[in-house]
Amino acid sequence: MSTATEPVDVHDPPRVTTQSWWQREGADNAKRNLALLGVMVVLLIIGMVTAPDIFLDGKNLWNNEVTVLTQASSIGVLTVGMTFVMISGGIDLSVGALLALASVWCTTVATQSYGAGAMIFAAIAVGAVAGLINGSLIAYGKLVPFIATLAMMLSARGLAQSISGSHTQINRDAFINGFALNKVAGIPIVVLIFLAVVAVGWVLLNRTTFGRRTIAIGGNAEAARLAGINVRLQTVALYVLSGVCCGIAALIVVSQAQSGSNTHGDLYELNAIAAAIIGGTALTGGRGTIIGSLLGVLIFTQITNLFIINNLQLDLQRIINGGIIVVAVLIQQFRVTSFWRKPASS
Amino acid sequence: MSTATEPVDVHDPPRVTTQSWWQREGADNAKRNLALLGVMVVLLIIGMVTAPDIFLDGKNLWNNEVTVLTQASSIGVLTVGMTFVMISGGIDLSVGALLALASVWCTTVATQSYGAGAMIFAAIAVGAVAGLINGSLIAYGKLVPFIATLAMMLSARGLAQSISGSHTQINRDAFINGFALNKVAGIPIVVLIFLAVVAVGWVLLNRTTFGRRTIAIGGNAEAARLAGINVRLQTVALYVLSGVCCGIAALIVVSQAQSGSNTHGDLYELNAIAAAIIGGTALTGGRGTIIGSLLGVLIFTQITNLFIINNLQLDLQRIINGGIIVVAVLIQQFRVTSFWRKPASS
Amino acid sequence: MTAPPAQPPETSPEDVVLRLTDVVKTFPGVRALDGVQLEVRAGEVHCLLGQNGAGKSTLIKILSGAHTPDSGEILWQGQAASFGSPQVAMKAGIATIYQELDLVDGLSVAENLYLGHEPNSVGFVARRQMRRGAAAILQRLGHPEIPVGREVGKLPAAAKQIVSMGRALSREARLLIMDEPSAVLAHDEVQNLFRIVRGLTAQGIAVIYISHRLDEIREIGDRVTVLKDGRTTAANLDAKSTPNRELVSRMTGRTIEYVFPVRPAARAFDGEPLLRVEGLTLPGRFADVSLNVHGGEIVGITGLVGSGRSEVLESIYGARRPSAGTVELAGRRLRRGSVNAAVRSGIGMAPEERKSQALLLAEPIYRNVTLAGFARYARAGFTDAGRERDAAEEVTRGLDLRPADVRRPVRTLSGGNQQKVVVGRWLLGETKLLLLDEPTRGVDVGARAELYQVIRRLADEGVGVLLVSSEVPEVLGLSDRVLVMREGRVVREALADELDEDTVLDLVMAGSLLDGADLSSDAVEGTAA
Amino acid sequence: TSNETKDNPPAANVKEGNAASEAPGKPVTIGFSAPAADHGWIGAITANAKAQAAKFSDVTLKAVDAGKDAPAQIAALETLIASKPDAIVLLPQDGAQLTAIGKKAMDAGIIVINLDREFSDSAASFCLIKGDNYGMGVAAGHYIGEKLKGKTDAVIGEIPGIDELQLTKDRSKGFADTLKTYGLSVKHRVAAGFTVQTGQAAAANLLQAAPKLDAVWNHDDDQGVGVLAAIQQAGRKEFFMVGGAGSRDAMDHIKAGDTVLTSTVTYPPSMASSAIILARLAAQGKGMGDLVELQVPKLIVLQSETITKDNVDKYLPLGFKS
Ligand SMILES: Nc1ncnc2c1ncn2[C@@H]1O[C@H](COP(=O)(O)OP(=O)(O)OP(=O)(O)O)[C@@H](O)[C@H]1O
Ligand SMILES: Nc1ncnc2c1ncn2[C@@H]1O[C@H](COP(=O)(O)OP(=O)(O)OP(=O)(O)O)[C@@H](O)[C@H]1O
Ligand SMILES: [Mg+2]
Ligand SMILES: [Mg+2]
Repeated sequence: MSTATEPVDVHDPPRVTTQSWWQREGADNAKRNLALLGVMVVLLIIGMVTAPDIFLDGKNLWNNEVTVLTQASSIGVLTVGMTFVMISGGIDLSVGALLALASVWCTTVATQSYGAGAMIFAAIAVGAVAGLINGSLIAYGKLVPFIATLAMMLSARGLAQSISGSHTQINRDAFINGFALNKVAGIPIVVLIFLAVVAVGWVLLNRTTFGRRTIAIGGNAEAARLAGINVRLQTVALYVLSGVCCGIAALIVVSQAQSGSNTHGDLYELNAIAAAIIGGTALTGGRGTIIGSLLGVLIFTQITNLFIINNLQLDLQRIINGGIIVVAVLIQQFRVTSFWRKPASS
Repeated sequence: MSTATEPVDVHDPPRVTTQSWWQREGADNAKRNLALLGVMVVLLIIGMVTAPDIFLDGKNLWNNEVTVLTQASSIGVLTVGMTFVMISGGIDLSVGALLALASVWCTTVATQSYGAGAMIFAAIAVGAVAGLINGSLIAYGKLVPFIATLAMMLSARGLAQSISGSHTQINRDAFINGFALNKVAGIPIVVLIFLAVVAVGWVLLNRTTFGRRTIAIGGNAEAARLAGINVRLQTVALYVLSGVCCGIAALIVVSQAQSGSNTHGDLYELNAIAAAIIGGTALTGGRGTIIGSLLGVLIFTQITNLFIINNLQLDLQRIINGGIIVVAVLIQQFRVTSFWRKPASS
Repeated sequence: MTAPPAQPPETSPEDVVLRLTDVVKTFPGVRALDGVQLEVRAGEVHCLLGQNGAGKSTLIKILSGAHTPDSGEILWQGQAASFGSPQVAMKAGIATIYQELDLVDGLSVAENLYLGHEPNSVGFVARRQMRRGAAAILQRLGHPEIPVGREVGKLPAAAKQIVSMGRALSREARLLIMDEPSAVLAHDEVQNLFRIVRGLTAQGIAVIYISHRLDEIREIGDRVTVLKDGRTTAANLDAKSTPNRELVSRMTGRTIEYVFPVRPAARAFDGEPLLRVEGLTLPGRFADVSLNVHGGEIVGITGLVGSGRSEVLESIYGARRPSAGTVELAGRRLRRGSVNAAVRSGIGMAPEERKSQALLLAEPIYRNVTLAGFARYARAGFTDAGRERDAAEEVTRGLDLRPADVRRPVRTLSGGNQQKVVVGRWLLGETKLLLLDEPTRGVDVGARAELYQVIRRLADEGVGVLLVSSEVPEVLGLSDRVLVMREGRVVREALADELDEDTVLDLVMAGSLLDGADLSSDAVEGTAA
Repeated sequence: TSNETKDNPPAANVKEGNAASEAPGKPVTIGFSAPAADHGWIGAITANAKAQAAKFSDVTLKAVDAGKDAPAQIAALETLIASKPDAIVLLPQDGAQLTAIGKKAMDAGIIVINLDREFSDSAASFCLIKGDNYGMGVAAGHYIGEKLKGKTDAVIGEIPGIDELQLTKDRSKGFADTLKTYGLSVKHRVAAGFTVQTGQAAAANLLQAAPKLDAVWNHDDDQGVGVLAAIQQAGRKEFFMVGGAGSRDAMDHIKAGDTVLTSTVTYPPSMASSAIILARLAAQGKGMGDLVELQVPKLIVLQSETITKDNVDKYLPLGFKS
């Protein structure tokens, strides 16, 4: 083989190629979220056509959308935690059960007797500890996340049942109940909590090393490890985060249902996962946004709200729901030029 | 540049250390399945200790294990289909709902009036068509399997509900009911159907080009595509296969419950997925065995059976169940030398 | 075999920063390292040579904390050290560029450069600082045109390699390890890389450099350590003066030269071409490419990385859907954008990126080799594992695959051996036209010679071959006819005899890495199957 | 095309009016919410409410499906309350969890008729009409106790629905308390989840655990379809079974005497029809014609009756379709 030609350094000065806005950093995500916003608008338009009395009257519309946000708040908080876990390539099937367990734990007579502070602490601590167990089983016990959190889901529901004796535990703490009853600036406190969690989640994911490392683990765990990231510790932290979200969601549900119960949060895990995926989070990890998940949750809640307002029968609701989900994702998909993605089923 | 010069001398024997049988191809799977068998044996021993009257009496034990197999048969058939889908890197959340839809469709008065043949055809056709829709949405619509089949799950349950009007449709066809009532060689026909599906599944996965394509797609869809495998067609075929399994499982359930109902198969998707994962199928695709899935299903059913025989309370059942799942997977894991696997959450 | 006495070049023995003694590492069924000795001095470029599977990557993974050795001693800056995890090694001042790209596709270039040590204040990423730092690093690497905010997943392979290098440079390292960094780089990029390496060694930083290209080692290396079958067979040879023959014989235990098979001189290929491509266009990638290949002819395409060669191959193969143009095989027009149609009519392609495009890592070797042809060994849909294994064994023996047991999972093979599996897939027969994209990437000199002969033999049997390679001598030496591409266009077509390396480099050199890449184009066509 | 039974299908349980209170009054809007009709009994509740409302020319019914859990039902009710109906008939997913929303409706001036599952605060409803879960257990206990009197080693099985529900606890307590007076107790107990299929699975396992049985009480005739199938599949005949709720299918079997099911204790879904009647009266400010009071009563608890072969004909028209 021959040797080099000349000492090469003929690089032009950096050529600023013209980039459209959507080609810039994060443009994909922005496009996706815009499409979701489009779906949301379509739903509102459907509302205007089918129930003009509610959707065309400013005050009613405001009230209705506040109701939607209120209904979305507990599942929305769970979805924020779920988004982190899913971006890291994991999954947390235990969120609904942890919500139930935390709600039961924080509404036992004993806990209630110590007041709101103790209840808040109990709910969040239960979530955090359960998350710690999930995370440890996955990071150190090397269990698949699906199985570890499935086991947690079963155990947590069982424990909730055994603590409550399957009774609904009335919450008599006025402060906690006030989250659902009281409003600030016309917005119920539960909604404010929800939005606060979303905001914190956004900052955490996009602006901190914690968030960047979460993406790294999900995108390429081996690369993350070789880059010196403590993958295990990060994994544990992520499930703790999800657990804490369960605790917060439990407080929201307790204030809304004015009770703790082992039946709370039934199937919320599925809804949270579905909302995150609709919002653009990849089940395989490495990709996802908080805003997308938020929109995913709102779309689901808005659909249910439309159904109820239009007095649709449950069977019809379900059939249509399936169709809407497919359409929503398809709309989103055709917005994103997708040539680099693997084809089908991958 | 010239051609090779001297005659090539013999290489030293490569430093391949001796391989025990368990290091050979497929040995991983064999070890895994052996460990699962171990778990099964442990469960039987627990049975012997806690319920000696049943587990130490030959005839009672036989009867009991036949019951376990009977109980496992519908979910077992679903799990075979699910295993294929999961090995290809997909997931099918609609299996429980498709079972319900097929059960309802094949037990309408109209269908029943045409006799057993029509019922069998109806059940399988419903499953196959739904599978075709699932597969097409995924392969050609490029929907994520999770979302496509979630939508199908909602729609299928809704449709089942609307067809049956939420009523239980009694099955009066003696031939179909006979699957659960009659035995051949002491084994109920439903169990024989189940075992036949397992056998066909095993051959299909391990001995046919169909199975090879499935594994290839799950291992690396892009590589499969570039090797000339029709990834989309195969994907569609896989979901149809899963749908057909739903149809067969529906017939089993109809004969067992002597009725079709939109509530049949509730949460079966979760159980089938969990059984497949416990059995060693990877959620990320490319890995899995039919025998493992079979053992996974049997372990779950055996656990429930033990609980009921020991008259355990539901809350305790759930708590313990979570623990057992974790232990079962851990046992299995420590059998497989696993240092080359990616760490955690990957 | 033991090392001949070292001939210390300009550095003195006190400068030894790293010394390995008797390092052993065993994987199930394979002793990857079987007593390795290595001595690296400050400010030198120490080259590691060895056949595919000799243990080079394993050795550097031990140094970087990715693997822990079974036994042996590591002296780092005079003190016994053990690198239990990548963090420890990095703290100690060892930075590594791995053989397989280790980037996170979903993160931006800047985030990848600083992954694991992001500039931050109380956990909040200092984004401006990071972007500025990243831009500075890329500037230093001579690639200011790579946008620091771009997602890495959307960069071409060569740009990824540069980011990978930048990541290692973003750390304050005393020792920089590079595992085949030049495998995805074209000629000018390699020069650029060497310039950077020289800058580092001038600061007293030690570099371990792995490559299968002997000329590179001559150019940049100071001393060479040779590994064979996990053992050090020669240590501290002088990189400039040791003859090729000796290096190769130390590596392989036999004597061969780095060669190309004889091209049957003055072959005239007229008559109907086997492959006829007319006006093929993929907007933003390449335009109006016309070419043909006759049965028995080897046609090489060369050009800069990013000039669109891979895309041309992929479009012919149907893996991408071109916007215009036709592909005809033996007079029959192929359906646009259908791999199935291509494969059915007898085209095979060994793609460029083995891990993501070609291999089922968890599956055994033989199943990877027969991936495109297992149906041929099947009867009525039932596969025949025995026949598949036999066929795979025959092919891999011809390529000197190590270890030779075809039932091993591909995952456990070394990089070069994985490449042999990828190429081997299409040597099974029944292929009329073979598209080879960088077929020798990471393949050692010995196996390379064998691979060349296999390709030539196929051609002699009447198979048409279209070959893409960044190594100009390879293209010139192996092909009958050569096409030179630049910025998505064919700029020259000639018989290989009529060209020499300098002419080709002149033709190619008119632009830099990303000229042809056209990162701004939005008219990108989707892949289609 | 659903599966009708051969003989005359059970109609909804509605009351054709003749009392003075039935005379048309001012038009009223009644909201109605019950859990998703995934179960025969619940289905009958919704069907009855709709059918009864249709009988009145002065009633507009706004039925909202309540989804799968309490929060979903709360959401539905929020929407319903906003449309300001005169009255709401509410079968809650969970009495305690829906109490707050009941109160909210009452505060908004809407008459709330609490159907079956009781609020934790009586101020949250205008009137409560419910079945007698404890009484159901008592009735089943008496029937079994009488038949097995003196046989203290008798093996009794119990197949409840969903253990978490208060109604299950009440039923089981009534059953256990009553059996105790006969010196009997429950040996085997498996919850069957209120669906046919889970009924079949639970019963199959229970029969396995108890090689010999004397009597079984199955809380729910819907899941009973599956329970009977399991019994038939196991080929067991040595015991008798008591059902619960009173479905048409169960009554047919009792009448025919072709299964081990010899009796069922009622928990009538006709209460939904009565609730609509009560809601209409209350909204129009009327009392019940046959009573002296000018207001409808605050609490109505329905009897649980025991249906056997002897009296099954009387009840057949009330049997609901599972
Ligand atoms: N994870 C693993 N499990 C089992 N065997 C392995 C593993 N990794 C490497 N090996 C084996 O160890 C030996 C050395 O591999 P290594 O990757 O170090 O080779 P290399 O010298 O880097 O070759 P190349 O030039 O092809 O990159 C090979 O025989 C390989 O098959
Ligand atoms: N997934 C992708 N996203 C964005 N751009 C891409 C993508 N794939 C390829 N490109 C663009 O296409 C150009 C040509 O690709 P490629 O690197 O394959 O060229 P090549 O001539 O085949 O070089 P080589 O084969 O040596 O890498 C790249 O420079 C890159 O800009
Ligand atoms: Mg290597
Ligand atoms: Mg390329």
